[in-house]
Amino acid sequence: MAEGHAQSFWSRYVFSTDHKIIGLQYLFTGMFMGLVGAFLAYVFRMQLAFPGESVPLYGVVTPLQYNALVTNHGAIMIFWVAMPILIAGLGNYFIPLMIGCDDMVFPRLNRLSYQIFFLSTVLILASLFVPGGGFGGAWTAYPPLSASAQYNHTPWGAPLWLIAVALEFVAFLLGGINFVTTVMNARAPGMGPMQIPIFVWMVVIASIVFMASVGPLVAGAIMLLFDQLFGTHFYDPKGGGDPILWQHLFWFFGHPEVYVVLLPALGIVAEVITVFSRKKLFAYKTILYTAFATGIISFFVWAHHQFVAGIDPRMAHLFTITTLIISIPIAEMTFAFIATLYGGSIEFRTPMLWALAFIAEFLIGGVTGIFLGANATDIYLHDSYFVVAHFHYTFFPIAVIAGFAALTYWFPKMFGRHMNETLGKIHFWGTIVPFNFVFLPLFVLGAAGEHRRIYSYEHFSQLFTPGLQNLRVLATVALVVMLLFQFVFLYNFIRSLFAGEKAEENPWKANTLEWAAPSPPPHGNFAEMPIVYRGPYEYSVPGRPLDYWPQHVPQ
Amino acid sequence: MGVVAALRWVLLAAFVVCVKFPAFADPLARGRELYVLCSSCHGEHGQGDRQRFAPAIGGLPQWYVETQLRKFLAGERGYHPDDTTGLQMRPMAQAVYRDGDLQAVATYVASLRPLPAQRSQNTGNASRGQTLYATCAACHGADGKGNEALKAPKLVGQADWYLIDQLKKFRSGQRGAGPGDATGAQMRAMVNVLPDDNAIADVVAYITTLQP
Amino acid sequence: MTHASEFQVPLATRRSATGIPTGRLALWWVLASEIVIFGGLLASYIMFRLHHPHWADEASHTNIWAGGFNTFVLLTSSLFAVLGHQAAEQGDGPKAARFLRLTVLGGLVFLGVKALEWSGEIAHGFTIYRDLFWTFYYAATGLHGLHVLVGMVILALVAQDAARGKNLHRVELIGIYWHFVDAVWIFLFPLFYIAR
Amino acid sequence: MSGQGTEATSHPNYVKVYLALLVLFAISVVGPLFGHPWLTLVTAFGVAAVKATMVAAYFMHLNIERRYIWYLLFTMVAFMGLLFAGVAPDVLAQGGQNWRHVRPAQPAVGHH
Amino acid sequence: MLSWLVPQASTSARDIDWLFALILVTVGFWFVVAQAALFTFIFRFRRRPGVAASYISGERKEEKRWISRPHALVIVCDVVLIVGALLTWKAVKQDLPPADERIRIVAQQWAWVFVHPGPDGKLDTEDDVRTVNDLRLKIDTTYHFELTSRDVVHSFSVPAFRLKQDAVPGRIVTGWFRPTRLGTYDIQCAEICGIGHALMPARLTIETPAEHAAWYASRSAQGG
Repeated sequence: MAEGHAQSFWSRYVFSTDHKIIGLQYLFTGMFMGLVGAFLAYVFRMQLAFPGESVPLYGVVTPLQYNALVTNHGAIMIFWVAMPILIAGLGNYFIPLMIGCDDMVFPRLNRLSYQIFFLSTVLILASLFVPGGGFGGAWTAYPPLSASAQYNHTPWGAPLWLIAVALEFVAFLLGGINFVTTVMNARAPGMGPMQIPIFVWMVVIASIVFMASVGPLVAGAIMLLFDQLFGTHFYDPKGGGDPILWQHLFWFFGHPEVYVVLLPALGIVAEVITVFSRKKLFAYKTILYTAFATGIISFFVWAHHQFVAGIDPRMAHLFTITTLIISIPIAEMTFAFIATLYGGSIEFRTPMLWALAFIAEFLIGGVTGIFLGANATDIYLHDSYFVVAHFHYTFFPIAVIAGFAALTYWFPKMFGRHMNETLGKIHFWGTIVPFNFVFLPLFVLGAAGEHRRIYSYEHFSQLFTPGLQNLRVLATVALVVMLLFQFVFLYNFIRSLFAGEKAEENPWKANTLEWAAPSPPPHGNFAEMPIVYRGPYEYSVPGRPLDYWPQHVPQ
Repeated sequence: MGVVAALRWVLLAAFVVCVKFPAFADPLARGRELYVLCSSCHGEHGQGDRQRFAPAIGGLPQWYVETQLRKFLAGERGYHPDDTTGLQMRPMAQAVYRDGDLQAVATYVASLRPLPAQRSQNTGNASRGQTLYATCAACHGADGKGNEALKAPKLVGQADWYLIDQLKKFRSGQRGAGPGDATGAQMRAMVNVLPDDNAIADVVAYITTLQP
Repeated sequence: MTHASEFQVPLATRRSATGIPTGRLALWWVLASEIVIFGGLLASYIMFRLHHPHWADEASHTNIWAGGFNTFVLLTSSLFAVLGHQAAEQGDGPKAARFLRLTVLGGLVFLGVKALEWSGEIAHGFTIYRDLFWTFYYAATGLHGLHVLVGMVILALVAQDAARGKNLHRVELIGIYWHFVDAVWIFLFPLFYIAR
Repeated sequence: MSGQGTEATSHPNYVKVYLALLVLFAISVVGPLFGHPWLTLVTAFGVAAVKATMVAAYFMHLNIERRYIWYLLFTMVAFMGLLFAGVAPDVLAQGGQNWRHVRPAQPAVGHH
Repeated sequence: MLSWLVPQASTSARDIDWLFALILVTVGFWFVVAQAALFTFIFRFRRRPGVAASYISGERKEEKRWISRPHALVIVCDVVLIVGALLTWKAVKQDLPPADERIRIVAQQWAWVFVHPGPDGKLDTEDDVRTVNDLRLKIDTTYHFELTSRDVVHSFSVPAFRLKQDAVPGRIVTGWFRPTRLGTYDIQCAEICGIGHALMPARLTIETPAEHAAWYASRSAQGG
């Protein structure tokens, strides 16, 4: 459409309204922030393994800095890596392609959403370098600690951090409204609700869940900002406020947020395993309904984060029941994914390895969640490294494993070139194996009573034993190894951008509409706007010469 | 754990070569690194911060800073349940508990240039305070510059609110009554010459008139 | 701003698989997210209000006449907004613009009364620091006032377009937003003024 | 004209709706003046709910909008009810099983 | 199973360890089954020349059974775990057995202040003993504790008791424990509370009644 007339670099890549450019902007910002978050993890893991030593490339880690490191690692990895890559980046790039239209319904709103997100990125990075240092009250920002510089000693870091998070929410609210409206209204002719690829469904459900849950926290953040900047007492009992209120507002958002990032990751896995096992997705409708069920139940479980936070013990019963119930739809979805492999013809390309690894690793994260959802065991495990290990076994598969699955799967579409398969496999094994050595020890440490956000265990005689310290060293060494292997990916990614083997339109022989567009898709996406004839997962249909049957191909 | 232990030594050895030596060779450099922790309350230049109840420490003699840190570490200071600020300082001393670190911080603090003290609205009478100060002068010196031989710290240049606060703590037993704190016990005895809050205000008013 | 002038409405914007025009559909989602933002704030307020019985005394110092007058002003401006929509649907851009400008005027009066009310309260010592009730009062009415302000700016822009007969569908959209702001005030008024 | 396919619809008499709203508004102001708590509740909040519904139905045209927009907005309100129900036992209550609200313990050392 | 890593020093530690083992066995079963199925399928259905994939929609009734049957079994397991968790919670956190003694715990940045009832066994009397970061308890005595905070949220955590409870300013939370094993154990703060979060470790000493009385006597001799 807009091809033909000359565009400057700025209007083409920086102020573009094209969903693909905006998607890439989100993607690259997310990947950059991933490096920042990984560096923070490296610094505090080194401090834990070798307490008091000067960390190479950083220096001595003081308790104040340690708090800022873990706080910003958590916030960055969730809000600036998982969200922008999985939802905003891939969602922006692939929703219009997968539903067969030329752009988002509100391209300029889309651009605004990225610009707000970019501003929030700048603010969160700046908050690490202001006088007093970055905010160190944990990503949950419990007041009164987060509400007053008197307590947290970060007069600049805390408000900046909070403003950055709030802006990030605004960006994703705008983006989410755009996604939902686009999918509701702009689908290609013939694409009924049951012909929408699961990934698109998942992003939509995630956006709705995000939208419905984040509101109270936005209100809560305004109240917290009042406390920080004007010294009011919303959360300070000395002025009649209540710190528990923030915890409720935070977790009312915070728990659905887990599913906000989980669902798109599951969608990516669904896309990849069907393509590389040449199988129809097992029980599409069931998967869809379980996703809806998960989204709804996720609003009923939030206080399981607060079992020991001083809430009424009778309420804990209700939240235990709902929390264990939410395991049912997720388990069912996992069964459906495993069942999809049955009778397939599985080809072990790099994206498929990532997708299979997602299922295997996410299972560990899933089953260990039961220990934490059961209120009585949570008394002991709450805020211990068991929790840390548990949610890294969910978030790492979500943000990193599914992220790499998506990047390697869609790379040919996004950049018109293939990534190197050998390097991809080296990177895969170099990430997956150390990953387990990072977090399996943490389960043991957590079960031994080690708590989170403690910069050194030297003052705890039961925890500073040689055996436990060796586990900490093991986790740190594995982390360093894993991080080093990421350079393989970076090299492969950058090299393939310019020198990778050229990719055709549909290299994986996939069904969904994005593969009907040229690689990379031009402005306007499709040479001819597609019309949809069938669902997205018609692989190996009996009686057809080809083992795939794209959505837009008539009989 | 044999492999893990081996890996640990390899990594540690790597540190010793790249990082550790330069820092430890120079306590001032190590102290500067560690001082980041102190600076969030005591300020970048050790000027103190009344909001955080943090006294001015820049330029205090090395021996005094080290002694007080050791007292905090051992629980001779910051032991009393009502001494909120002392209880906040005590864990901070634990953060530099390693040999060498504590001296390094003290060395760095001593190297800082003292800044003019923050003043509060102390309404004490300096001329009455001068009479009372005679007792203090025996150890802290007529000029208030302190005396290392008698373990008496420098008083001039310190913020008046902090001096008042500490004198009150000595009187109530929140400071100086810790087990094994011999110099603190001496000071507790001396505080008896200040019968009430007015006397404390007066003597501190006099101390603030002394020239650094 | 060359990029803005080159902007073309994509095909996606013109599709409507649901039958609801894209702009209106998106607006409903915006309002849905606004409901939870105000909902979170007001739910917190109600809980604190019931927790602290003495807030009833504090609430008796709010100016019920100013609040009541503002309710009247917002209701009236809502009427203008909807009449503007009616005019726009009949294709009468200039008439729609006149109604929208009356709506802006309503917003202006609302904010003016609000400013007088606040300055009176602050002068009498009912500042944001006096009690948590007043913190909530200023936070909630302030957030609402911000929405009024934003609405006025957009109304003015839409009116300018409408006067020239452009983008008439936007008259309905900004109207719906304005009614939502009105509906929020309908709840703020009893919560902070009437209930004592 | 709109290019968005806004279907022309028959408009209700907006002035009548407006007058009804004004009457309700007057009730909501007068009702609480009697000082009965239940009357306040009904007149202030019950009437507010009626007014908001009328604004939504007639001014925002929800009465002729697709049904699921109602459901959408209602779901959001329901989630707020859920939030309230989940939080009130901790924040609204003065105490519960094994816990109670108190004025916080002040630091024993005063500095001012 | 947790007792391999941390000693069990209270009655509730036993209950919680039992629940932990129950969950471990149940989810362990599911974990093994799911991983076994996953890896079996991956191995068995790897691409082989000439073998095409089959077409299974998963929408037919007999196919849906593959997931609806495990689904039903998951629900059964969930019910078992929920019942176990709720009963344990009720015993550990919700219902307080009659107290032999009461103690008060006040958290602050960054120390724990413990108010012991003194030889008379009653709080708020002359002979109360206040300590900083040093908690002394009699073995086989049921204690009720009153927990609060002076400034920010802290969390009182005794791993050997499997006990954790946030100390929230503005509210007093009551709980209980009954020490069953002599020795000294760590007390940690489990909720981030500022710079000194890692530096407020306290010690818990469980003593015989005789030792406990002797400690009280030594405290009053010091005038503490």
